[in-house]
Amino acid sequence: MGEPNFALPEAKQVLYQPAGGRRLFSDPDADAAREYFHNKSRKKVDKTTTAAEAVARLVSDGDYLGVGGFGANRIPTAILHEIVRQHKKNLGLAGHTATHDFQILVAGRCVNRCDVAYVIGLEARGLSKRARQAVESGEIEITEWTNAALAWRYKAAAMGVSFIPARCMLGTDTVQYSAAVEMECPFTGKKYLALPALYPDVGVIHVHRADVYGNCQIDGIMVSDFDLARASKRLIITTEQLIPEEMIRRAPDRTAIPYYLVDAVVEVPYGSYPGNMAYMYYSDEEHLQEWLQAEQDPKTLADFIERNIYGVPDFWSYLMLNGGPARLAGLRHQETLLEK
Amino acid sequence: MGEPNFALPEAKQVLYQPAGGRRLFSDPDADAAREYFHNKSRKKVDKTTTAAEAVARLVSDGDYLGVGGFGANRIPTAILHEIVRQHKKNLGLAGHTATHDFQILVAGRCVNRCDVAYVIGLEARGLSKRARQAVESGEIEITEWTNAALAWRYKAAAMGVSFIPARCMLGTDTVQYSAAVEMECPFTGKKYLALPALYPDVGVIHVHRADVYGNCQIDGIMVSDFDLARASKRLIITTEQLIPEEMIRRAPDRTAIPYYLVDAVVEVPYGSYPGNMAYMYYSDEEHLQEWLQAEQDPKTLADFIERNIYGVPDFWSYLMLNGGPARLAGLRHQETLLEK
Amino acid sequence: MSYNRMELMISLASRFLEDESIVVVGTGAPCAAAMLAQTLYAPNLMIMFEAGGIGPLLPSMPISVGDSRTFYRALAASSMPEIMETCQRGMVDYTFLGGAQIDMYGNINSTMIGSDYSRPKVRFPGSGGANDLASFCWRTMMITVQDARRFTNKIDFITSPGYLTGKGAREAAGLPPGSGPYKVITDLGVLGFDAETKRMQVESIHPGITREQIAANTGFELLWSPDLDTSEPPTEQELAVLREKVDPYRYIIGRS
Amino acid sequence: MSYNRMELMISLASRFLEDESIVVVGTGAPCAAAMLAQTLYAPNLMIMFEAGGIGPLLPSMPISVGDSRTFYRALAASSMPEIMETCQRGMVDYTFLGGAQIDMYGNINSTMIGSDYSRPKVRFPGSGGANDLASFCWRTMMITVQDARRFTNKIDFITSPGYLTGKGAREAAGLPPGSGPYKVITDLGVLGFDAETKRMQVESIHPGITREQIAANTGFELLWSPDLDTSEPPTEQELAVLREKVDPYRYIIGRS
Repeated sequence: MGEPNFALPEAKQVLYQPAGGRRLFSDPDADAAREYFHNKSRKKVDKTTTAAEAVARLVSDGDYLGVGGFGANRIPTAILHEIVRQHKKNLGLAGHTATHDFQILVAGRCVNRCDVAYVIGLEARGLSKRARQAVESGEIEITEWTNAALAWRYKAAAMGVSFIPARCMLGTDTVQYSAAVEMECPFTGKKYLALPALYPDVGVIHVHRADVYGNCQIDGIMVSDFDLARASKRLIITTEQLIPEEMIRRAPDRTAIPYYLVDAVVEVPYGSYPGNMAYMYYSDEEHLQEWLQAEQDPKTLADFIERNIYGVPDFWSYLMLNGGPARLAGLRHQETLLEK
Repeated sequence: MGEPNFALPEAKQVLYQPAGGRRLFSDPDADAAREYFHNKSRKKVDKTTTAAEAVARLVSDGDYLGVGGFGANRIPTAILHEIVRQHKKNLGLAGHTATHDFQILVAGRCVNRCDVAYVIGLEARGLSKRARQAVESGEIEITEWTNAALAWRYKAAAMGVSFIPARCMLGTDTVQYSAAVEMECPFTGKKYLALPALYPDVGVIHVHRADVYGNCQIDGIMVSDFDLARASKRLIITTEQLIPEEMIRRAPDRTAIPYYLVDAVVEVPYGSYPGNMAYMYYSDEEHLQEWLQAEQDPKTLADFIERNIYGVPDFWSYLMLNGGPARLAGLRHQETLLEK
Repeated sequence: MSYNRMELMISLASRFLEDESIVVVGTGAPCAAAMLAQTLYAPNLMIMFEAGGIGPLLPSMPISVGDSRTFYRALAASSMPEIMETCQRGMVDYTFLGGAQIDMYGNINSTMIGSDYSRPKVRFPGSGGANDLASFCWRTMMITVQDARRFTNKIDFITSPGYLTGKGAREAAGLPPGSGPYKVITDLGVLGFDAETKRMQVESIHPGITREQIAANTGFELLWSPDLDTSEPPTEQELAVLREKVDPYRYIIGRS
Repeated sequence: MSYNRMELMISLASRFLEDESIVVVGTGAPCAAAMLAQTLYAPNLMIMFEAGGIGPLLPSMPISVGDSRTFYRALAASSMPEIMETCQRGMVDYTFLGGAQIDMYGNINSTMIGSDYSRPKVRFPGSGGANDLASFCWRTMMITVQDARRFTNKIDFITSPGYLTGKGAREAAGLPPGSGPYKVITDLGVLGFDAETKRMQVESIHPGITREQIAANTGFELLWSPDLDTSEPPTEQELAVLREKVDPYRYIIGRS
């Protein structure tokens, strides 16, 4: 086999063409983010706190939010409820398959803008009437993306660059309602889409295990949380269980999120309920259907949210209200296939 | 906190300026790679074979090689020796901290071009006289990069895009002797360096455990092997141990390399020797010093390579030649701190 | 043996999946078709889910493409970027999409109905991973009921790319060459795409369905394959596997 | 208590590392300085190695930045991209570089000696991760012996960026603002960089060393800090920790 030769490109003028006219909801500038990260504390201290304190301290009206997991799988429900309970307003959201998480936040009217890949639907469960109404009415301003585009926008931020090239969205209306830019590859001259880095003001991720400093282990799929954790300016962790640092040090290649990224650690057993938590408990489909049903009428929804969120002091009360230990045991057995 | 607004860029002409005049040794085109991957077999079959057969079948003269691990840590020594033993010629190499691996290949005069981040040196062990001579004499053509640049060039290929932006190398002579292109961010207008995707013809990676299909587990640091495995058109795996598929399925989040990337699996206990294998055995510093000493004179080097590579039929014979079980036991105890 | 239209569509879809290939599926009918294919035709068909599941031994129908069933005893539990990058790299052979509208070039709408984007008559979830999969995977398939509202060239929003405006349009737009729509399996027939024009073309008509019915239920002019065929109905074996193994609770096959 | 120049340089370097900061180090003196700092001054100094080690409990001096000591009982065993991206993102405060030549703006050569790139008099390993770390980390430090050949403006190859041609040059080149050379610790003194001109400036002179000696061992004109000081020699405590804990086999401190 001969040895191929690949000519270097000549210097050339190329066109950067905005492909979509929609609004960019967050600053992609890597230098602005570097300034923030420069001043971010690297203190390795006990960061355990309550959901109420974490949300009060770390989430402000107008912030842009990135939520970990995948819709109704490994989601930080306790923090989402607390954001509603504290009446946070005008939040931006990355709609990277945001299903039950989106449903919770719109029930509280907390969101006014959203980078949408997938919202409104709950996958095979059906559509959220309230979420659909919030988007159709214009209550929430939308810019269109895709799951890969949002995943890569997180990745660009995690890498510390302000953009990243991709080959999706091209040629469709999706790109025309995005904020992406068409460009070309400096080496091949082929058309690419430039995606802007996405640095959320606040990231919220639920994990299987964390120590008090915020070193985290996640079992099963990571979805986009590896990059979300690194892209987020502030990061709130909820964990099924607090573990000693010693357990982190015994398996360092299992550390998905190191402590210096983390601003708060909240221990929340069953913290993904009514969502699924891999290897621990399955999603509570009855409760999710109850929620979808309650949305059929604004009054019943208001009562439902009053009862499940505003009316309870914390997440544990919400668990007790919806079946408590017996129900949770059933979900554990479903997850481990002891029950179908 | 108010809600910021980030104006979209206008359409504009920008300049792509080649920052370095050196040669690109591999094709960055993502479509050419897609065509290759389109035709790559997805057969889930027993891929176990010998180092000799794997090299004979999968490595051709002129191929571009990517070697896993980090210089003298978790390196696929058996395959490197076999490439020398089979007198492969005119290979390209990614010099992504290539230390003992580079030393082996230049001893066999197998390499004629190299993307250099770090070669010649063996870190704290000193410099390889033979490697230095091979580079100084022009025997090996060089293009300059950095460790991050080569890691990201693998990542671009693994992502399936022909380039990726970075902020290193700028302003230095390193970039002037590279094949990178200066460009600007479509969103911030700031200067970035575009790195071309690096798709090796052949990747070679040593792992802790693999099943016969090529599903692999790696303990400790990954270095750049996650992306190298995905960027490589053909992939040879050597493994300390073959394990049943069942063990892969019991811990799917530990699978670093899935079978469909892999073309050959070779079981090679102590396969990183004389390099370090995390949690198993430490590097054989005496043997590495012996090698560096042998290089002081071409004749002694020729004898050394004759004895250790050409003169032995396989890797096991090489291990026996250099102390065998007793030596390996010592290295195991060093690694586990039973001996200092 | 009697069967319903969902059982028919799933059985037909399963026959198009070659062994030793890789498919990314969602929940529902596509997942059922892939599971059926694995059981009868393609034992080494590798199933991926966009949230990260790779090669699971599916114990039951997942309700989410990210739930724990999608990586139950899997070969790998990875991530969204890993799956999407594997697709963009060119390693994924098939995918299945759904949608509210599809036009004669296989462009799909799963975003909105209406003429004003900012005030849609009906808003749908959006692309999710659909646009990505339609852009990257070699062969895109669709399982859907067929009617003139759904099969229309007056598509309100192109969420995911088919052949866009015809031959060469994907490449001109910057999408990877050689990829695109492959089969559309409906309750009336199986439709492919003409190699020259990239327009939708009827390849087989289901038993008991007439050519006129298909035309009447399509909002644009269809091409007809020169070797137009009658669809092979589900075999007893296919129905047995579907009903007993793949979907015993009739989550999907109970829908029609 | 007597000490050698290596012990002096390592002790001085260790005092510049603030607690609760993050440093990427290589093997040798920088690693020793970081370990010394952890023991005496900065218990929560977080050490990273470019191949992926994060926060290890170093049992001994690593011989490679990728060997298993670099992630022994670590907080994370990650990857090269993870470390480099953490640096590029702006999370890493300090790094240490070595080199064959350094100029008055702190630009470093670790690639080659000679005037013809294609036929170098002497070829060195090259950047490795040095250029990356010098580009991304907030404060770059160097531990080196000082002589006029090494400290020269006739630098044959700029491998890693210092302040390039002076104030604003890094930013103009596209490098992240606010980063750059911080301290150069030699066997003669401690050198910093003037805020205005970004030129190398002597901040302290080691005991027994004269201003003339430093000038004579520098190939370019040095600036002298207005509050020029005498370096504080290693304390007994520093020497004890260095000799008994950090480097008992004198791998590094035995070199001078």
